[in-house]
Amino acid sequence: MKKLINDPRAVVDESVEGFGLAHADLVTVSADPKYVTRKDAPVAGKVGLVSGGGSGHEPLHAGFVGRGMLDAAVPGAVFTSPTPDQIIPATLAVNSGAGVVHIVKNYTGDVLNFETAAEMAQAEGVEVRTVLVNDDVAVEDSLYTAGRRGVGGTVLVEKIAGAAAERGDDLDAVAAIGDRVNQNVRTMGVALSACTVPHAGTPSFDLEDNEIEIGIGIHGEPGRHKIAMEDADGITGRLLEPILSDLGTASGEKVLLFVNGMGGTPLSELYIVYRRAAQILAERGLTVERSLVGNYITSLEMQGCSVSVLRLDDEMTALWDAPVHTPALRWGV
Amino acid sequence: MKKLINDPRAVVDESVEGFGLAHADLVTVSADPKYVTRKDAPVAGKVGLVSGGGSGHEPLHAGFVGRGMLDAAVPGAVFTSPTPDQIIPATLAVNSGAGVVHIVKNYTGDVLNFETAAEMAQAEGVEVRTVLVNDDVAVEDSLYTAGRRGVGGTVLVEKIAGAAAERGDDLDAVAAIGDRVNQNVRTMGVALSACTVPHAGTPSFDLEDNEIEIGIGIHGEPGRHKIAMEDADGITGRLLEPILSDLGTASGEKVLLFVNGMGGTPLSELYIVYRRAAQILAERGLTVERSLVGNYITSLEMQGCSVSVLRLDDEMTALWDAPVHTPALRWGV
Amino acid sequence: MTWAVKWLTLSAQAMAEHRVELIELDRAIGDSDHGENMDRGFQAVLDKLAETPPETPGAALKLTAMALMSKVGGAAGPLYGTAFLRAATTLGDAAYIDAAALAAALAAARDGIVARGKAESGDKTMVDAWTPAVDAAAAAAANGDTLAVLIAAAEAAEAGAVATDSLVARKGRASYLGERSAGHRDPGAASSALILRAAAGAAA
Amino acid sequence: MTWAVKWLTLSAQAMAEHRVELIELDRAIGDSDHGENMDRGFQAVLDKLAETPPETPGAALKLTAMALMSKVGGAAGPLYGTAFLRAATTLGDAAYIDAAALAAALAAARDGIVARGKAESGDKTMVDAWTPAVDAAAAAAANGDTLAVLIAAAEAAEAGAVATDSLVARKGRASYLGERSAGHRDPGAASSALILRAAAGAAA
Ligand SMILES: Nc1ncnc2c1ncn2[C@@H]1O[C@H](COP(=O)(O)OP(=O)(O)O)[C@@H](O)[C@H]1O
Ligand SMILES: Nc1ncnc2c1ncn2[C@@H]1O[C@H](COP(=O)(O)OP(=O)(O)O)[C@@H](O)[C@H]1O
Ligand SMILES: [Mg+2]
Ligand SMILES: [Mg+2]
Ligand SMILES: [Mg+2]
Ligand SMILES: [Mg+2]
Repeated sequence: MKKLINDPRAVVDESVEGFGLAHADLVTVSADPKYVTRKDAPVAGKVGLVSGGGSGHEPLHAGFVGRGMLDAAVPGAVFTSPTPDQIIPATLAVNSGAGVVHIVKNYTGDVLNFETAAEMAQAEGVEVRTVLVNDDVAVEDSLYTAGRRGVGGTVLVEKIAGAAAERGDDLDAVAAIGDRVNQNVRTMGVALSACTVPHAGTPSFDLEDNEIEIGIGIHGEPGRHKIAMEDADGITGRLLEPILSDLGTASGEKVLLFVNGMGGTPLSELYIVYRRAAQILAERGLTVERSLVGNYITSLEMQGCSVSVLRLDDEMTALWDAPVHTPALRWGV
Repeated sequence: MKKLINDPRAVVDESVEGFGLAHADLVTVSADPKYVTRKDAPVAGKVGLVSGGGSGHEPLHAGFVGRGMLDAAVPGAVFTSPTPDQIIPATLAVNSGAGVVHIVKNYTGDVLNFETAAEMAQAEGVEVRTVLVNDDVAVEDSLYTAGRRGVGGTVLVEKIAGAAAERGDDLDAVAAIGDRVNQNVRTMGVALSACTVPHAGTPSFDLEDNEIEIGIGIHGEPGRHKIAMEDADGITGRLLEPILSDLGTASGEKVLLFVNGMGGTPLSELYIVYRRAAQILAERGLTVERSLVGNYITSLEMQGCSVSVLRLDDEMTALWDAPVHTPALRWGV
Repeated sequence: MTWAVKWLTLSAQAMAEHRVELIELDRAIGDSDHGENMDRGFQAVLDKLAETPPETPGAALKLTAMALMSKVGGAAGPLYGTAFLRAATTLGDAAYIDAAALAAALAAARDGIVARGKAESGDKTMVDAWTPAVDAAAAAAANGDTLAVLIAAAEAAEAGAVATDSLVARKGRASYLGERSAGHRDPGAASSALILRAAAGAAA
Repeated sequence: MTWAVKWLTLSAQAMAEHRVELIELDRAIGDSDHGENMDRGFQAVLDKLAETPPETPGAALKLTAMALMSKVGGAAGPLYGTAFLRAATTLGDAAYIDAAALAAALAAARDGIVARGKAESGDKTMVDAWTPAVDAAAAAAANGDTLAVLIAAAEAAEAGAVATDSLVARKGRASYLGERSAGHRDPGAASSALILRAAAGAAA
């Protein structure tokens, strides 16, 4: 394992410290308990938005703290959801009285820890709503499983719900738009290589030179199945097919196309995937109204990508376009 | 070699095509000869800025085409400088009559090809100035060598000279501010792993599990020497020491600190490097006025980073802060 | 050292010793963090025990619940936190625990895990270690002492953990693998067996 | 097929055949693209030759210069482009080339490379293949035919390329490696030797 780190157990501490130094104009970092808040939090009258999860997915979530997106991010240990004793103070810190929305990726750990924190914050008088993100079509959804994971769609939920909060929507409205984004987005990922969790020191799964993992999540976990390496166009087809059939898109609809790098794949390759994805969407009669290409929700240095398609309506498009000013996503300001 | 590509020889074509589709609001792509121009080029009365070089460094250069930065980018084959038959039409396309500045990284190939193109564009009546970027302190500078390479500093030259052009500076003034940035910036890089050029198919150099390359460039070339793996703080010290001594910074000066990922290193690790770099600069009495952290000038999927320090003056800071609207760098608009 | 404190101390030792093994189990069907999380959590428990030595077994378990809840994270943190909290509540401020109380505390712990995690037996989770342990403890409590109860629980938990090998996960992160999760031991069941073995060791 | 066209055709074959070898040489002390660039460039030369068959050797070399200049890129593109352009200029529109004219054309090519690249002998570049070749060609031209000139040039270029192995690079990308560049053959010197060998082969 070769990484630009010091003590493997200090990775999150030191990384968040560096992040705070680099973006001191935008964010405030609480070192212990660890969380990051928007510099001007709480914003009077505004619904607070809190997200969080295991570290290792940077820039998610701390990179999305700022005007028009999150009010706070709560980083756990690498690939480990944060604990209530971090989530609660973060929630309190961004509550202006208008209540707080928790954006939670659907993993057992995240759900349980945010659930506990929400209960306790509510006991302290903060109204909390939870938006659960579960956009990963690689996972079969059923009452009898842990359900689908929250992956790429999380970034889109945070941006759009963040814009709704910024324009002054109330607690229920912000939660509702977050849910609406989640209901209209689907994601599927592929890994060409595994990542190595610093404290573990060995790659999170084994792949032969000619194998790839289809249907991976963002925690270095293996996917649904291995297949022999294919070209980018073939892989892109495999990612889009389940997305579109699950989303049930109809010709003429408008979508946002999001090609996300898992951390170790060159941007040039993401554009090759984007190219084919755009072609497929065009063949299906869909109009790509907005797009996003880059490393936004990663899995350490994993090579691979995920593709997300969000069915847009005019309100979502307007909220997507609204100004955002965070370390990792910025426009209109 | 596992990559999200189709035919290795189509990598640049398909990637630039995808880039053009994803950013059709900002750029226009010419497929053959290959170059990318700002959507509204030529901008009346404005000095045109053209840069280019081998592909494989994305988002550089095409990602920096847009308002407040480049007017055109000319991508060559992977790690191969573009040819005059691309550079000339790109230069003509962005010339509004105010002349064109070529921003050229100091590599023999880039210099020769841009030199030829500049001569021929001049023969067609376009005034051309060239800003040569050579900020890499890993390379000994001497009249009897190829001189220092252009690396991380290129991004800063393009941003600041781009802002000068956008505010209406004339040809000589834009070239002069570009030169000034180059004179005040120094960079040093490290690789933890090699990258693989698609048409070559094998890693660009060999490293043992416990070795790193100090003083690498951005073309997968080996560095000045190998050393045994060290922790991030140690490596950061090794990068900053030659930068600061060569730059000859004095306590009390203001700087921009740029920690750049080579493509395959997680953002979290870049922040760990940033943290130590900021500490070192503080120890030297330098004030970090501005910073940039992320993958901006890469070497395919190489793991590693470079650190750049730019000595700022008030004008450079103002030009840095000026609005920029490109696919990869955006603020103020 | 009281039994409860000794239990927690031995548990912390077990987590440190088996840290890599638990990471490896989680690497196969999860995200490579279970050993790291449990080790970090139980080190925090040791710190807390040293800081404010508990007066009763119930207090020791409550302190453990709080430490695990705030330091483990992931799925295991809230699940073990709830387990220890429910056990602590069952024990109340009793100074002495008999076999029946112990069996009841273990049952409460298991019920807490099920209440939080909604897993059923056979879902390939820590429940598959706890449920056989609770059943064995209840049987042993009918005519045995606390040591017998704890040994029965530990043995049943170990067997339960081994039995997860062939199961297909339906809860937790391993469920994302579907059929591919079979052939691997559940890391939470393995850590549960270690903790219950530590409980027996502390009583011996 | 005229000698010039045959030369260029054999050169293109050589670049295709030795593509991987030239990439490997460049991998060691450069950026792994020389073989790819030269292969791409000479394929473009073949296309051009087929498109507009040149009337004279000079026209063939001029067309080659343009194709290489616009398709090779990197350092080698402009350097080879200039070399072929200068050689073409020297040959003018002569239909027939004698030994002296050939030696003069090779010298002009070498001078073009030096004018563009500013490298001296011993800098570990393609100049270290061309300069011995030019010298040997001049000597052979004094009392030999064109074949003798080309064979002398090819042999000297090959020896010159081999002799770059021990040199420390002072120009081009390999110079960034400093002392570490010694022990490897310069890729541009190797491709130059191949091209000059093709010239001899075309005359045989
Ligand atoms: N719903 C659940 N009910 C009971 N136990 C569960 C449940 N989900 C996960 N677990 C247990 O948690 C263990 C994983 O813990 P850990 O690796 O620390 O958390 P995470 O899965 O969040 O990384 C699993 O091995 C399993 O025993
Ligand atoms: N200044 C120079 N003068 C002469 N030849 C040079 C010079 N610089 C580089 N070369 C030649 O170019 C070759 C490299 O070509 P190539 O790999 O195609 O370009 P690049 O170095 O731009 O990747 C070197 O092996 C060397 O022979
Ligand atoms: Mg986890
Ligand atoms: Mg090159
Ligand atoms: Mg885990
Ligand atoms: Mg090269």
